Amino acid sequence: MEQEILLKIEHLQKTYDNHTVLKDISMEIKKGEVIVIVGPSGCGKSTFLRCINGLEKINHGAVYFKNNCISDESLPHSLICQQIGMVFQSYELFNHLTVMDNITLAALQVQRRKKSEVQQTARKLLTRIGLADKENFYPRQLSGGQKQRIAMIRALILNPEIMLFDEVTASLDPEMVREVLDVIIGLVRQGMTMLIVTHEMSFARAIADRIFFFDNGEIVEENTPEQFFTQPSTTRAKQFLNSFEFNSVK
Amino acid sequence: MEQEILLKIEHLQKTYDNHTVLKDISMEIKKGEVIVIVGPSGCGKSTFLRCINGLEKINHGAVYFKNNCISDESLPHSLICQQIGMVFQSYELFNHLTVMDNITLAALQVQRRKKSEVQQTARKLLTRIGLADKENFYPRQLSGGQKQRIAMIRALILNPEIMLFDEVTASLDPEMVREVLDVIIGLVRQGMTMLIVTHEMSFARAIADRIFFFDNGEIVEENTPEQFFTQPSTTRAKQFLNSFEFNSVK
Amino acid sequence: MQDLGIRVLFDGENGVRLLLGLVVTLKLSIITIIASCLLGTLMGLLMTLRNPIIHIVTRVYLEFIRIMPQLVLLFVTYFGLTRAVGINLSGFTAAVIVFILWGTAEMGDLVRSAFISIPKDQYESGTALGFSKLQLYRFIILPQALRQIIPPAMNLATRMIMTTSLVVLIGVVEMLKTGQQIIEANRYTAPSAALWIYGTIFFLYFFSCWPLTILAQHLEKKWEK
Amino acid sequence: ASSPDTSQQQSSTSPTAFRSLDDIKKSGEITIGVFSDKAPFGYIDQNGEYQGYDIYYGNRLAKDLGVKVKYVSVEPANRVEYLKTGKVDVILANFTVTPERAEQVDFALPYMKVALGVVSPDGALITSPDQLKGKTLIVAKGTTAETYFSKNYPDIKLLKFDQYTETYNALLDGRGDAFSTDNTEVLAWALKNKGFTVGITSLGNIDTIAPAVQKGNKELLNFINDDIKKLASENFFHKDYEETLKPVYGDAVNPEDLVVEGGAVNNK
Amino acid sequence: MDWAFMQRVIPMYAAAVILTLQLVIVGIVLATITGLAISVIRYKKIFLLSPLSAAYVQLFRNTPLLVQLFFLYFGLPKLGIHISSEACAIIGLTLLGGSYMAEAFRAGLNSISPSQIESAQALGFSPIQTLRYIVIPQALAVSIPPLCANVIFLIKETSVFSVVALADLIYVAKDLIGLYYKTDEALLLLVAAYLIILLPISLAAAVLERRIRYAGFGNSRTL
Ligand SMILES: Nc1ncnc2c1ncn2[C@@H]1O[C@H](COP(=O)(O)OP(=O)(O)OP(=O)(O)O)[C@@H](O)[C@H]1O
Ligand SMILES: Nc1ncnc2c1ncn2[C@@H]1O[C@H](COP(=O)(O)OP(=O)(O)OP(=O)(O)O)[C@@H](O)[C@H]1O
Ligand SMILES: [Mg+2]
Ligand SMILES: [Mg+2]
Repeated sequence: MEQEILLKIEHLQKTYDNHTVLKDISMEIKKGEVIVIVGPSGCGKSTFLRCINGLEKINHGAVYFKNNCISDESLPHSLICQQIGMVFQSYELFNHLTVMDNITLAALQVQRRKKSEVQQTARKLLTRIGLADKENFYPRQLSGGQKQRIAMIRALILNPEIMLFDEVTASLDPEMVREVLDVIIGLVRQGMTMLIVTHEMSFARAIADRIFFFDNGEIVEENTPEQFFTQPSTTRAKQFLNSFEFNSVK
Repeated sequence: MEQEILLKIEHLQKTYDNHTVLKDISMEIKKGEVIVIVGPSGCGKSTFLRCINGLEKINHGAVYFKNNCISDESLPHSLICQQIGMVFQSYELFNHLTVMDNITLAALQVQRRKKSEVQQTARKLLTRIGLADKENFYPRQLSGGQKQRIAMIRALILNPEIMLFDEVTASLDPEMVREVLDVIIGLVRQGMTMLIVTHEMSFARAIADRIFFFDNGEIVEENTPEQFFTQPSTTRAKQFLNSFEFNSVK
Repeated sequence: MQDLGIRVLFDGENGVRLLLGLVVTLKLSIITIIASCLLGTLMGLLMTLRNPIIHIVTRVYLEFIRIMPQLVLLFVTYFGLTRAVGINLSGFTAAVIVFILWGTAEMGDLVRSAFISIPKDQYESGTALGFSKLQLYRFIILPQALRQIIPPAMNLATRMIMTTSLVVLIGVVEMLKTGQQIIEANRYTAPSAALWIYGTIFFLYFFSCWPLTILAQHLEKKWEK
Repeated sequence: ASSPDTSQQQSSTSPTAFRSLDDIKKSGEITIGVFSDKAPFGYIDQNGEYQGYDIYYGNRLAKDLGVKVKYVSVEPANRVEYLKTGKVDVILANFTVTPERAEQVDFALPYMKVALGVVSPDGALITSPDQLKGKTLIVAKGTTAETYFSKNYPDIKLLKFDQYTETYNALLDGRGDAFSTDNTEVLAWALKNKGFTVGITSLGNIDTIAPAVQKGNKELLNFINDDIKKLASENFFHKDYEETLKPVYGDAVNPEDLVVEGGAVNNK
Repeated sequence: MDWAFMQRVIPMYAAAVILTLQLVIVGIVLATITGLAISVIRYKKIFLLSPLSAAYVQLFRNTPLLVQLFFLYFGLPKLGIHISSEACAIIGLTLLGGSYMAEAFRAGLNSISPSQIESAQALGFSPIQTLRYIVIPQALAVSIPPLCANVIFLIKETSVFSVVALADLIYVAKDLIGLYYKTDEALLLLVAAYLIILLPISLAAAVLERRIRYAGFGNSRTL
């Protein structure tokens, strides 16, 4: 049976001042799919994710979530956000709150769920990412990798149907990258629908169902990971991938 | 003909308080060799480099540069530093100086070279790394990758015989990593002797003559890159390398 | 001589009067500090609105208040304002007005800079989690802004307490004036009273301000990111 | 309030309303500006009570008005302002009558008279104003001494303080060569302070000291004048002297040099 | 407004401005030296001197200059220590200013990250060279905004000098009010005189700060 289409983006266009950052992007994401977006810096990947969850207004086109148009102004933004979780490059935890409060605040205040239930869920999630002992710590007492993992479960606790990850490992020291990516791999195994922007190519190859290569605000290539990494169909993708390869010097 | 031994470390030991960070490390580096050190976080890689160029006092053992013991207290530190260049993870340019002044200050003040000659050399080096137009910029006007490349030529202008690089790409955004590594590749081609700590495995594989794997303050494995990455001889190295691999989840 | 001087401190009601003077000092400080916090917050929020007219008006107000010595403001208000508008101000009221004007300006600037220093990412993460504008400010932005404001606000409070010593020069009877009265009443019998009285006042001020300074330093360290 | 007065008060120099006699009586309290640090004329004792020659009369004035009294501490330099801005109803702060001041306030009949005296250390006694040329004379701001010396002896360097306390301290600490203020005051002070003598005992015209009210406050002025005249019958100000000044001055001062009874000055 | 009167008394104000500036310049120079010494003592954590310096800073940051002056001018002579008005003013300004300047310098020194010093060492700079070429220029840049603020603060504090019988601006204004009852004129000239002194300095400070920020020295953070 064909999987339900969770997210549909149609002819999305985004312009800052006179500079068109996204030009006519269309994409469909089925439930349970893992989509990875790669591309050079400034090609519009972050903007694309921000347009989807409503942080940026779009100029043309539409975004549908379960066949409802969510790029419509009239919709309350908080409704969208509870369906679509997002984690940023800069692990922006709330500095004045403990780990537990960071995780539970939105569930309590936005979703108005019961405190006992939310805290229990939070503890379960913390245990899953191996940070059960940190619930009363403040963000400044944590490493970058720990913060980023907590930012993830802060989004997950709202039970989103789809998660957007924007270069979540880009500001991390190399040895922390793995612990964060492992959390995402766990989500893949659980069948979470995800849209991931990353520069970790071997990671992308391992988890993606489909890879989109963006350049200059356009989808230049859409491919399976296997195809994309071994024989990309466009020269621009080829060039891009080359920059991750080192030819032996010695 | 056997190449001259440039740097020799014998039974180096380093202790902080009661915690022994480096235990009996010995190593010989020949002129023109490129040595890469890899290992998990906290295993003592940075400390090792810092001991070599005298930023940290060592507790036991000795460091010889061209057969002269340089770990001897009596030696003026500035003499060592002119022979051994070092670049850190955090591109620490001097914020109050322009690019040109950053590069030339040590050559003028420490080596007391002629201004015209030093500036000419600086311009040549800037051109080589593609930043000739930036000589009057201040560090805050530059990207991370640009700063790191300038930090490199700031060390190179002193004409060191060996360069130490400590995770020079660790705080960089992915797309800047390549431009910095390319500068190192250029140095490899010129035959510069180098001791490099890095987490970029494919880069390490491409440039190293020998790879040292550190764990817990010890050299656990010394190997050729080919051997090390395809069939490491120790299980600890195997485990370590595994953390860079992703098994396909889909 | 010296023991004569120190005796004055314990003579009759003198010690109590000095403390009552301190009460006036603290009363003036507390009234004006609280009012400045409230009005300053309002002004700070006004300043974050990017309205050019509000911007210019608040800026000129802030700069003028900052440039003028507080003593000059006290003089102008006390003597000048009364004559200009014919309002009969007591020294105390004049002091209250000047200190509130001053405190509001400084506090407003603190509030403004605290709000603009909260990184944009904090607003965005909150929005991405579905918080409404109101919730965002209530749970995320305000608590963080407060942490930034409180230590410098306490330093401002310290400065305001210290500056209340100037009101003696517009005739308000507070600690310093009480001290002068005591010295004067005893000038025949204990000429060295000045040393002891002024010394006592010096330390009374110190112990009124110092705990605040220490607390501010402590909080700053504690909340340092 | 009596209407004629309220219309008259709007003179160009003083826009501030004063309180008429009726207002004061109605409010049940009169506000009097006095010194709080000029013993023995106006000061606060160790129990926090106002005391002194001026206060003694202030209490009586309030009693005769049938109201309570509230004292406000004033400084030499701001006495006129206090009155002009209506912060006090009456000034009883050793206020010497001068033509300049009479332009600003209305003086009632005098209750004291005084000339200037100059006190200096025995070691370098000053006996005539000419000796002060090029030297430093300490004065309190806003006092007759200040006006007198700046007008008549511009060559004398004046060291001015806000408070009497400070002037005496300054003299004791050797910050000036001499100190000048009312002769009674310096005479009394020199008595208690060994090593200092009043070298000039009477300088300038004999000045009178009188209560002052805001310009145009006729009713209150008249009341005070009548009060002072009436008090002559009981020799009130001599009694005042005995109570407040005698203990300090002892025999150094002749009460007749100082006390003015019934507002009638009989110049020597 | 009595313009003729104002013209007549302008020289008095001018003299007061000159006196104020003289005292303040000496005071600020001494305060800066004191502050620099104190901050280096605390930065280097010199035995015994360091806690003493900390106590000094706390003591003088938490007491009003007016009270300090009263104590110096009227209190100390009772102990047999006689100090002239000018000296009192300068000592008061130096002690108070020193404690503020010390904090400003300390902020600057603390803002230099250890890795800057290490980078310099790795390039072969001697400790003195590191201090001269790397630490001090950067620390100064960070310290300049609070230093400017302190200069303005100290000039404003001079308004209390009249209590030790110095003919400063407040003293002149009070004199004119007391002698001639020309309150409006005296106050207007008083405000004008302070504007003339402080406005240019405050504008210059703003320009200086902006230039430093533009050059990218340090991260500007003001109290
Ligand atoms: N608020 C904005 N105003 C104007 N231009 C913007 C704004 N935000 C982004 N841009 C521009 O839009 C383009 C795309 O930015 P975006 O952040 O989406 O790129 P990206 O692909 O995420 O890059 P990176 O890999 O560096 O994160 C860039 O050229 C950027 O300069
Ligand atoms: N100044 C110090 N005082 C005490 N312990 C220190 C100090 N510097 C480093 N260490 C300890 O020495 C050990 C080795 O540190 P080092 O920085 O050399 O590790 P590393 O291999 O470079 O790690 P990374 O990959 O994270 O840079 C760590 O356990 C660290 O905690
Ligand atoms: Mg991006
Ligand atoms: Mg390291």
